[in-house]
Amino acid sequence: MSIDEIKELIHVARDTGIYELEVQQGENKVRIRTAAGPANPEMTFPAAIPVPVTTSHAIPIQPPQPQVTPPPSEPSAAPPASSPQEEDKNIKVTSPIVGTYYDAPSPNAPPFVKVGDRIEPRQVLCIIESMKLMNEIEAEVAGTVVAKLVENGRPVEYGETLFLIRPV
Amino acid sequence: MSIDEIKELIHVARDTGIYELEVQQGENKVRIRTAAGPANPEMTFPAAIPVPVTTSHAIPIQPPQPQVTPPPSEPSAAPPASSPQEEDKNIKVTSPIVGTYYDAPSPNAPPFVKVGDRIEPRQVLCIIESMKLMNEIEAEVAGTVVAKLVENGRPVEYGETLFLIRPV
Amino acid sequence: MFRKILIANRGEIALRVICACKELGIKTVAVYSEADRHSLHVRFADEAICIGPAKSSRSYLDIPSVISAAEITNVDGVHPGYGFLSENADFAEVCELSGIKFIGPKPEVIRQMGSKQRARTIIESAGIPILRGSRGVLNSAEEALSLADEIGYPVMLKAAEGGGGRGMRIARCESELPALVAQAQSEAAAAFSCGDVYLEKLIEAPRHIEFQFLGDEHGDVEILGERECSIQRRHQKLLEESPSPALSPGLRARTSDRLREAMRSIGYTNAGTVEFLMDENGELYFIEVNARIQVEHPVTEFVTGVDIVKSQLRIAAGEHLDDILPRPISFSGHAIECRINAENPETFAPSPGRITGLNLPCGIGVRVDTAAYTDSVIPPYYDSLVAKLITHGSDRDEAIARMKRALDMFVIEGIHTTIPLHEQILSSDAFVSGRFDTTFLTKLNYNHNHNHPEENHNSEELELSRAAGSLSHD
Amino acid sequence: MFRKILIANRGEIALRVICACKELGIKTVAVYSEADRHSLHVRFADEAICIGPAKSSRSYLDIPSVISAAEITNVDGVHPGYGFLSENADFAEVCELSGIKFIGPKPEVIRQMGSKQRARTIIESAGIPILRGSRGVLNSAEEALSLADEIGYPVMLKAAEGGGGRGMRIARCESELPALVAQAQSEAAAAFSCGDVYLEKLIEAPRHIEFQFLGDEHGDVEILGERECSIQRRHQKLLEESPSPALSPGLRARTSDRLREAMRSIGYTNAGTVEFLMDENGELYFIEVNARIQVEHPVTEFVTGVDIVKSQLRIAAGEHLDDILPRPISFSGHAIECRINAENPETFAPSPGRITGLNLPCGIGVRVDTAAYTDSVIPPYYDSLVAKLITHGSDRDEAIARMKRALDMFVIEGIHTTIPLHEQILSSDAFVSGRFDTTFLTKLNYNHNHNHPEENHNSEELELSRAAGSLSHD
Repeated sequence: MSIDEIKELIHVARDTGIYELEVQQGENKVRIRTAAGPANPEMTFPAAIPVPVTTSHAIPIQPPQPQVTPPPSEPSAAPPASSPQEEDKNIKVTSPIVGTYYDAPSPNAPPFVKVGDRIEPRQVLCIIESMKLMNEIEAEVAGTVVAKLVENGRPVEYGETLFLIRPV
Repeated sequence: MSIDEIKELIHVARDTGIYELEVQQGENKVRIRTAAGPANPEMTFPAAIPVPVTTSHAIPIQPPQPQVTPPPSEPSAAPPASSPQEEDKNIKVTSPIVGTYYDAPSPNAPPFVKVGDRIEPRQVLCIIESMKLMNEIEAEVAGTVVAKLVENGRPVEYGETLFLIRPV
Repeated sequence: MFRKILIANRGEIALRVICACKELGIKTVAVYSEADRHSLHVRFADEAICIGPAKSSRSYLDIPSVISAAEITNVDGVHPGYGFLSENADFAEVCELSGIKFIGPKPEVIRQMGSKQRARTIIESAGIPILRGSRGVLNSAEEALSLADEIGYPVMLKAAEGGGGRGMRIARCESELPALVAQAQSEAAAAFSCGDVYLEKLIEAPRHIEFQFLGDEHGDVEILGERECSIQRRHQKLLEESPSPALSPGLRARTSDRLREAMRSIGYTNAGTVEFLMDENGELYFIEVNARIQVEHPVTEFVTGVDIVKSQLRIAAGEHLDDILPRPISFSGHAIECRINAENPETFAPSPGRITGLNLPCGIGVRVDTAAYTDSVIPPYYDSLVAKLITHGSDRDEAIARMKRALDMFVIEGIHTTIPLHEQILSSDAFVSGRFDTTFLTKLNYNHNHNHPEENHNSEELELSRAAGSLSHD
Repeated sequence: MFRKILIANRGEIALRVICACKELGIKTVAVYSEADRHSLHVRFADEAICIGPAKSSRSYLDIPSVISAAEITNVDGVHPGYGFLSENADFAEVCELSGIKFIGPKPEVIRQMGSKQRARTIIESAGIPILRGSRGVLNSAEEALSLADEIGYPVMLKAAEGGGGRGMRIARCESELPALVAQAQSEAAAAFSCGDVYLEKLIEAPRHIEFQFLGDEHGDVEILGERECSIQRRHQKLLEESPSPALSPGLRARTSDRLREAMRSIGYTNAGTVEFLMDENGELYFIEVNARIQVEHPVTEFVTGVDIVKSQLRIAAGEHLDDILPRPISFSGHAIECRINAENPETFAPSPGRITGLNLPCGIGVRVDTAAYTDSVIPPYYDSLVAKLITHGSDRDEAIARMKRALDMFVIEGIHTTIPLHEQILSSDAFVSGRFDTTFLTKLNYNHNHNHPEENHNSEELELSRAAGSLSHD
């Protein structure tokens, strides 16, 4: 890596406000720490075990892609693969409560929505059961269902992402 | 990496205000930490108390300018004030043992050397008394005494800087 | 024994319960708000569930969220810690209805103890002195005058529904009482939508002393000695110790015997604390019962060797005290706890933020209960407790010396803490001599900050904060 | 009492002495090598002096540098810790000549204890069994044969000047003994420039048990019970506990009584440890005396409540044991220490480096002695001890459960440590049952790593390391 390249990295590191940058190319290594300090709380100590620990390290109830930001680049259940640019526009629907996720009004009924469905505001997307109460979760925007992230019957925690919606 | 390249990195590091830069190229490695320290130097631990703690935080035996790198810009006892460029060329004479510093062979004798004196290799600069033994400290190079950093009769620790010598 | 429990709390007490569960082979479920995602209780529990946003009313205090979390993780018990839902009888009831064991007293006992008047009646009937005062709400100024005449001035007027000093007045003589009753009633009405006030004898400079006890589910109760909690600031305990330097062996034994009977008679189960004021003659007067584990339980653990939190779990699992405790309890040495809060030590302003550097004191006779680590964040949403530092020594002098060296080696950078305040307390003659009361800290602050006049120089507030030592909330 | 002492050590033990001094109001001077500039003992001492470069022979082991540092800081005592100069009689002598109190036994006692033959003679005359063997150096193979015939095979040949397995041979029968004597002699001559060997009865799978004692400067000696130290790897203790699961109360009392007499008779002052091997019949055989504080002293402190390091200082200041100790010593519960080393837990290769993340376990019954902090560096120049984790419980089961949860909550990132190894040890049936000996770890390793054949599967080395449990250097 040339000095000019290193200089460029330093400037980028500073301007983006990141805390630490480490680049290794074979035997060569560059590490830059900015004055900012750890801007990203996930980079330090308990971070060692960051997302996995805090939300899923031993949690049987954990969904496949918990707390992902930005959204997973290719949700397994999403046929209309979207480019990164498109994904940025997707809206996450998260669970407002702790409970059990159901994607249909009853065990034998068809699901409220399927991937690819066009949805309207206030349309019911799923039910979260909490303390024997069935709470309907409604869409807030019009759009298309890009991904369903939780399996039917699985527990979800507060703030967990349930759907990705591409708004229209 | 050439000295010029390293100097350039140092300047970039300082000017961009980053905290730390580490560059490794094969066996060679450069690490730069800016004086600023991480954001607020007094807030980190134990870097908080780096030089001060380890050598002088409560040490009555401490000399006025311990372990200084680079050398103090204007040693109080140094009439031939030197520019920063000149200072870089100065050589530090450090104490090889723990003991008490004496600048003369006996209480009433004149000092071995004075600031401004021209000295030769193997010339005695001072005595460090350790366990009742008088250890003569000799010059290793020819040059001029730029600064005497320890008062007569004061204790010194291992590695403490005693003299600055401008070599010829 | 439990298979898996949910811990409905955060911070050091959640971690404390996790420790006890690990030692007993019980799996744990942590719940956390979005602000606590990187907390150690989340890391060290076997499972962790986010139950809501930072605001505790929508997370740690939200009963449906906590119960849902318990249901989806299929736990067989819930430990409430202290604060939050720990003394919420409704929560305990919902737990039982959901088939989840609440690790604490029965809901009806929590409810009884939550009503000061009912608790007073129970305790009084066991032969324990209570502060003399009105049997209930004052009906008129005339009633107040005749009562005050009977029990003697000064007396204290308190809002029946209140707390925190609102609706409180001190009357020192007959002439000022009627006006103060009116003031207290209107202030209480404005603050709590209920103008009811009652009257109590005022102890001017009390000590605050509390007794720890455990009751099993088979009618057995044991008293684990007392704690001295007089070092407070604005009803907030800062430093506790056991034993109390002020309690005679005779009074300790007599009070313990009566408390054992009282708690047995009401069917109290699990851990609890009975709080007293001590007057200048060394007499104890009952104030209230705290139906939960207390912040300061470690000082009792240090002097008795009893693991109180493990005892809570074993009691809730149906074990007998005889199998849990060494009987009789043996007391050894002296223990002190300093609460290290994220606060400015002079102004007591909260100091939340990131801990940028941390060195926990270690070594002989030192215990630290904390959820802090380097780079952890003390959020602004919850209480300011960062760590409890507890020391034990063969006597009070050694416990003090050990606490001083532990404070000296406790480094917390990035936030303000009460460490310097504790250093002042431990070096003061009054503390070292053991002769102090709940006014101690006001005087200490005054002495050290008399160049910086503070709001607590307001004389009325001073008196109230002094007299209200009784109201310390844990 | 001392006004100011110098601590001629580093790491956790230097910090341990600083703690004791702070509690006694004694000022401290730390000495440090250039590698330890940012160490906590430097930070927490009142003064600190750099005495040399990283290499310990030029810093911590360099008597003139240490004495000079003591002189220029004007201390009145020196605490040597363990290792380094702690059992160097010359150093102790120079201290006394310089008018500085050496906090340890008198130089002549250190010298006596350093000579195994002299120590054996003293101990034997007090009625304590020693391992049977030659009275000194073997003069001929014939002498070896007749001695082995008398005490029974197997026997062990050891280099008089040696250590670390060099010059050691095990003879199982008469026919192989003469050749092994010759081998041992020539190996010893090559390794130590001295071909002297001696012969001892071999205990095949001994337990390693040691007694802690204190002696004051007025002829009084007290025994503080024993420690079980059989969990070792290559003569390196890894886990210690007190009391030993193998010692009967009768043998404990008998051995204590005789040791008290023996140490009194030689005028032993300050702290010391007597090491024994226990054979399969539960009999104890003396090996050696360690004339200093030991790494594992905290387990004794936990079960007796005695602060051994403070006792050392008070003894050296001339106090009487009667004023220092509760008599009789009362023992309570069970304590275990795990040495957390910077080592690969499988290969035991050292793992120096920077600690990038650290969470110390906290809470009830847990003690940590460490000089580590987040971002501290374990240098490659000294021993690999990072922390001592000690737990106490009301019985052995509780101490084990507590240790397991503490290990679980002990996070050290950036270097390898022995934490996973300790977790294996504590979960093994042999350990939990209490039925184990110094071969324990060899077997444990074998079981867990039999896919990864290691050098210690060499059968001769195995036997030597097993038999040489006796030689553990602290």
